[in-house]
This record gives sequence, C-alpha cells and structure tokens, in this order.
Amino acid sequence: MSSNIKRAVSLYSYQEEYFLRKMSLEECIAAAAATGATGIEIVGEQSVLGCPKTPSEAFIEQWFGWMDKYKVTPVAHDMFLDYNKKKGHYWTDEEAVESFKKDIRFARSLGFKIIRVIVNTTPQIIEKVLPFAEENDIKLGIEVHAPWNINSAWMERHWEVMERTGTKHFGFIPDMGGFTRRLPRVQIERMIRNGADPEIAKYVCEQHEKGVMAEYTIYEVSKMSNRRIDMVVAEMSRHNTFVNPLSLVPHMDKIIHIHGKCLEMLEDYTEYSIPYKEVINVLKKYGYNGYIATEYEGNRHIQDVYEVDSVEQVRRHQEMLKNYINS
Amino acid sequence: MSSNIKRAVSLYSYQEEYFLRKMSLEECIAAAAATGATGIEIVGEQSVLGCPKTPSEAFIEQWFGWMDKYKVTPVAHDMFLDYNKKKGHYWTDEEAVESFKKDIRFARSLGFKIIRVIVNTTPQIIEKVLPFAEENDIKLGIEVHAPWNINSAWMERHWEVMERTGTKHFGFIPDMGGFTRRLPRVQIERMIRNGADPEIAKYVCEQHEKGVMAEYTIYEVSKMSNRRIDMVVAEMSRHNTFVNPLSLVPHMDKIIHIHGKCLEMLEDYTEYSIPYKEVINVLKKYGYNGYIATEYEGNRHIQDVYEVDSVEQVRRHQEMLKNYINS
Amino acid sequence: MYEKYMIVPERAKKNEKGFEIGARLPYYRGVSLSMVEEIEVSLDGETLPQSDVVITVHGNSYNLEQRENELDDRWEMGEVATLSVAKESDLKAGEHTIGLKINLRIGYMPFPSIRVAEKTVVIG
Amino acid sequence: MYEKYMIVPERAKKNEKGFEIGARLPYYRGVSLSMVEEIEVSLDGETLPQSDVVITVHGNSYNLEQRENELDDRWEMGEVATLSVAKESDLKAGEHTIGLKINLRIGYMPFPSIRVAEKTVVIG
Ligand SMILES: [Mn+2]
Ligand SMILES: [Mn+2]
Repeated sequence: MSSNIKRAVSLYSYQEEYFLRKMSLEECIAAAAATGATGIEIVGEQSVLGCPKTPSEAFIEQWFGWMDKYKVTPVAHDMFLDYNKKKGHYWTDEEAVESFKKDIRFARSLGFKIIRVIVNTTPQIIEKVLPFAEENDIKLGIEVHAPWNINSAWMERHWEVMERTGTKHFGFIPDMGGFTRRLPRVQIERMIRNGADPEIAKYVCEQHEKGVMAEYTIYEVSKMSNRRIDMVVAEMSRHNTFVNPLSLVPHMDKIIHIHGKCLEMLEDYTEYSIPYKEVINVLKKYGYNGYIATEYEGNRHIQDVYEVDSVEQVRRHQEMLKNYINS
Repeated sequence: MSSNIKRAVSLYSYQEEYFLRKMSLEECIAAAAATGATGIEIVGEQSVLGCPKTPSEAFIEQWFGWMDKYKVTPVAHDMFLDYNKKKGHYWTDEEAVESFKKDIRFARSLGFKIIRVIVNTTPQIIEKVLPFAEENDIKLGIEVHAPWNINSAWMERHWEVMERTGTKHFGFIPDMGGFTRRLPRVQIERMIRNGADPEIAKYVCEQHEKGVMAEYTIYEVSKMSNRRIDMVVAEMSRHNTFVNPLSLVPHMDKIIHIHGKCLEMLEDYTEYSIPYKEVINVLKKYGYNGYIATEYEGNRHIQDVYEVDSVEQVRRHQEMLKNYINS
Repeated sequence: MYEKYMIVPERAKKNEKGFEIGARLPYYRGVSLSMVEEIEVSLDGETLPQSDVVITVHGNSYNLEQRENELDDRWEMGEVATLSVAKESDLKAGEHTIGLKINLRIGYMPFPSIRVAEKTVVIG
Repeated sequence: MYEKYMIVPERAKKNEKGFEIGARLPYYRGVSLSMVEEIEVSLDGETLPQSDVVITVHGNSYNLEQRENELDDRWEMGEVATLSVAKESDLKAGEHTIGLKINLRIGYMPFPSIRVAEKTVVIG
C-alpha cells in the first residue's frame, strides 16, 4: 500500500554539530536535502539568531535561496511560550498572545505554513491567537509529546477548541516519541554511566516492554533502592510512554504534521525504541498525507562518551521512512 | 438518534446495604429490575457464598427462579486473580489458569455470558485460558479501569492477543470512571473531613478540570504542603483520569461490555464527575450495542457521615442511561 | 472503605481466654483467610500480639498459622467474624477502647490494603 | 544535556577584575538573558557569589541585575559567552578547577532546569 506521506527533516536533528559550529545552517539544510527529504523544519530559536524577531531582509533572501538551491520547502517552525520570561512575572493571556504573534510573523517571513505549538500553551491562548493565524494562513499544531497522548485530558481541551471553532488552522502534531515501546537504550546506558544500578535498569526496561503501568514499576523500584538515580530510571517509564498507535485514528483529520522522533537508528534501519512500521501502517491505512519530520534527539544521551553522527542517524531514519511509506 | 444499547445493573452497586444485611441478594435483584434494567452483573465473591466454587444445585435453581421472576438476564460476573493468595508464593501461569477456569465454570453455571477480568491479569494467562472460555462460550473482557485507558500500553498488549488470535471471546470492558472530567466531590469532601487542606483540594480540582497533567499538579502541591493527606488529594488527579471519549472509537468492535461507574448521581440525573452524555453519544454514533451496567461506588466515600441510599443512586443512573440512549 | 463497620461492638465480651469482638472484613468481596495478612487488635492503647488472635468464621476457628494456610475457607463479604484475643491478666468489666487494623493481600493492588478502626465498646 | 561543552577552557584567563571563562548555554535553543535564573561559578571548590559574575554575549555585558531584566538580548544556542568573575585575592597562574552551574527558567518545564559541569582549566 503506497501513500502520500511526505518526508521532512527538522534541523533540530543536527543540533550537536550545529552547537559546536561543525555544521553551518546551510550545511544542515544541505544534509537534510541529501536524504531525499523535501521539507525543512526548524526550531527558530535554535537556527535563526534573534528569533522570534522577524529576520532581516538579507537573511530571508538567503533562506529562500537555500530552499531553491537544495530543492526543499519550509514546513514547520517550532515555537515556545516563555510565559515566565521575566523573573517573578507570569504573562497574562494578552502578553502570551503578543509573543505568539511574533512567532506567526516569523514563520510567515520564512515561508513556513505550520507552527509547532509548545505543549504548555493553554487552549484559551490558542483560541485568542487563532484569528491572527488564520489571517496569515499559518496552521497551529499543538505538539502531542510523551507523556501526553492524543486522547489525554489536556489534548481533549485543545480538541474541544478545534471542534467548537471548526477552524482549519488548528490541529495536532503527534511526536512519535509517544510510541516508545522499549525504553531508549542510549538513555538507559547513560544513566548507568551516571551510577544507576544495571539490574534495576534491566528490570525497568522489561516491565516497560511488557506494558506494565509505570506507577507499579516505580513502586517496586522504590522498594529495591533508595538512590535517586535509580528512581530516575524507574520514572523514565512514566515519561516515555507507549500507547496503541490506533489511538491516532479518531483524530486523523486533525493531524497536521508529525514529529519523527528518534534516539537510536540501528544499522538495519529500525529505531531501537519505536515500532515505526506499526505506526506508519496506521497512518497509511487511515489516509494521513502530511509530513513526517525526522527529529533526532539521541545526541544528548551519548555526547558524554561517544562521537555524535547526526547526519548518519538522520539518513537512516529517512531511509526507514521511505521504506515504510512506499512499501 | 436511537440505539441498541442495553441496560444492566451490577449488584456491586448495592454493596452498602448488602454488607449490612439490609438487603438480601433477592432484594438486590428486585431493585435492579425495578429500574427497568434487563441485565444483572455480579461480583461473584460478593454475592455468592463460596465463589468461585460452582454453587449448589439449590442455589442455581433459586438463581434462575429469580431471573424469571424479575424478568432479568445474567450478563456478567466480575472475577479476580489472587495470584498471591498463599503468603510468599506467587502463582505460576498454570495455577492462575486453574483459578480462572473455576470462574468460567462459575459464570456458566449461573448463566453469565461475560467475565470481567481483573486488570492485573497478564495477556499470557488470558491467551492460555482462551480455549476453555471458547468451549464454554464465555467472553472474557479485560476491565479498562482508570488510570488505564483503552489505548494504554498494558491494554495494547491485550489487544495484540485479540488481534493475533482473532478470537470472538476476548475483548475490552471500559469502566466509565476512565472519563472523570471533574474529581468526585464525595471523595474530595471525605478527604477534607480526614484533614486535607480545602484550598489545596480546590486547586487540585481546578487543575484536573482544566486537563492539566497530574504530574504538574502533584509537583505544585508538593511545594504547598508536606502533609501526606494533601499529596493523596493531588494524586487523585493521577488515579481518576479523563481521556477523550473518542479514544474508544478504534476499538468499538472489541468492546463487549461497559461498566457504568458512578459516585454521585445528582437530582437532575447527571453524574457529578463523568460527562455521560458525551461518552454515550460516541457509543451510539459508532454502534455499540452491548450493555452498560450501573456500578455505583459512592458509598465508600460517604458512609462515614451520611446514610447511603444505593437504590436511589442506581435508579437515577438508570434513568440517565435511558434518557441518553433513547434521545 | 467500611472502616466504620469493622468493629461490631454488640459482639464484644469476655471469654475463657481473654475477650472477643465481632469484626467485619473492610472490603467489598469475601476473601480466603490466607489473604488476611494481618489482624492487629489493640486494647486501651496496648497493641496485642497477632499470634494471640483466633478468628472464627461461620463456626470454623483459625489461629494465625492456620489462617495463613487456609486457602479455601473464606471470610465472606459483610460476615461478622469473631476475633478471640488471649489476655492473661484479668480484664475489668466495662468500657474499653478497641483498635483494629486489618491488612489484606490483594493481587491487583501493588500496595498493602490496610484499614484501621477504633471504637469504645463495653466488654461485659 | 551539553554538560560536556558548558565550560570552554580555551577562553579562560585572568583579567583586571579577577578571571574569566568561556561558557556555552546547556540547552538546544537560545534564550533571553532574563531566563538564565542562575550562573554559579566555583573556583577550586569555593562557590563564588553570583552577584560577582558578569556575562558578555556578542559584545554586550550584563551584571546579575541587568541580566535578570534583559528580555530581548539573547544567549544564543552554542554561542560562547564570557563569564567574568570578580575575585579580589591574587589568583595564582596555572591549573584550577572550575565548576559551573546554570539554572534556566523554561516555561514548559515545571522544574528548574539545572545543569552542572566541572573542568580543570589553565588560567594564565
Ligand atoms: Mn518533537
Ligand atoms: Mn468497574
């Protein structure tokens, strides 16, 4: 069964090399394009100096030049709401909306059609900014990130706004990290390097894979150890959730974009933790036709002792997506 | 939009009066029938002495006599797996299967077609007992009880067995307590009587209703109070989950029965915590045609200071079901 | 759950070994006696040894060891059992404060299910 | 995250007020300086007052109070800032152990985002 699912790369994936100035922004775009992906996603505040201020004319021109040169399309900009930006002051909804509008202008200036809205954004704020997003033809997508899933209470409050307004400019952006069937090995190993008990870590991984609710595992581990780091390992099972991929089905028409989270792409083109094949089969069967954007995030767990090769990790992830989408 | 959803009452609902011998088993059946419900569910180990031993011929005869007299049908028996029944010994799968078979024989002897399987039962045990359930034409339903939901990892492991075996004798039994949009007032008030801070309780209720993830609420409360009882109130938000009722949709053909949990039926025939109308509309729209069995559980939270009137609570719940099913 | 009904004061009295009270299981179903992990009785603030408690359900009596090994006989839901507690020193007739803690081992609960109650009873 | 790269030893040196080090923000995006809740530097095990730390990003310098109020200027992702630390007593040239704790106030995180690093650096 073939599909119209499209492939993108979030430049977030190259953060290690970009952070260390081993890759420039242009080199990140070039690497993404080299995988065959046709879409580009960025975390504006990572890739563009001064974001969310609207970039200079010169930068904008260069940006579209790169898009042409590498034959890619801007797809999504990931935004944040730093509602406690000022020490001791929490933004009112109006201040939050003002900040949000800056991101909408920023996204529009660089040709992005979608904004990934950070999960702490309330449905009220989104409803207030929605007319401005509609005017600018920018779709807002609340990121559905583990430990949330698309049916969680918080997401239902957002869903309620989508339903009530009937807007075409507000939807969901599931992050595939919400389908973590096995706990990420790179993260577990990092914890063990940091002093976690390997036997406890093994137990936690086994329970997680069996689908045991994290609260049970945490309780059992609390009886095995009184060390904080072992509890952190147990709590990984709470933060790295797995839910049945069918959970997406009732919301398929509201999914506007997808984050293809990966932490460890193996040589056989599978992800260690996430059963991508199962999830993509659901997306294909129920007609998803937006982008999946690779979001490699393993660097943070291995950078202490290994050389990070984001380019290779992204390449493998894109190969995997291509195989599953077309097979 | 009308519907074929049928109504039952779990005699569990009358537990207060039954416990205190204010109502006999026959009186419980009569009260259930008087609501207009046509199905009866029991917790065997509550209602029948010696359960899960197969009841005596005399009891069985009396049981079916009552079914005829009150014009009701046996629907479901709720079973447990006490795998740590013997101190210091955990049942093997084989011992668990033996216990399970007793419940299947018990259910069959009293005419029940469905067994509610307790949530700690592993998918492996169910797969092993499945042929025996099929021989006896008993459908097994894993209870989907908060904090689980039908898409939870644990339920996905069960779903995987349903899919792989293709059996018609294994499905889900969602408990409507998994749609707790507002925290149960009777439970909150009991906590306050037990010493919980009313302001903290109010805060927890507000956050829960906004759909805020329980982990955030628990963390905030841990900064407000170091008293265990206040943390218990915060943790209520973790145990009494709400998920979008649409989460049921991909599994509609696997839902074999439903527990109509209620803790406080108001005079206007609504449940204080659970938006039954929304859930039933989803069930109707997607063609659910099994039973919903009233499961009143409020008694435990009010018995310390109020007179419990289970009969009236069940009556109101049945009226509500009737209205929503037929409207 | 059911804490209020755990102690049945009308059934309290002295007996040849010490004293006894009536007790209901604080749970919504009956369980095999082996699942009753702890029965702890206190008298006027003094916790008495659990090994001194004998439980009688529908005519059958079990000491601690027998109870732990009784996989079939059950303490049924709502059934008033008799808890007989050995107490050597002479118990004065009249009002006493009885405490009762019951701890159940329930398969689907990761934590012990502990419920406690206290009542002033007349032990005649 | 990025703990390994937080301290940039090549940029360590004495200056007129005391000493300075290079530092990268341990985060995957840039933030306004106001969101940097704490910058705590230690020298050979001694924690130095946070009010003695001045941060310089792309040529602009901010003391603690200025930093807390700076909502626009940003410490960009991967940018090597200079942390200049006042230190009255004469610092011996040579190897020193530098500790660095950075605490960020991130809207979507309920908890403080604290990251720590330690390196032996040569302060010439
Ligand atoms: Mn993501
Ligand atoms: Mn139930």
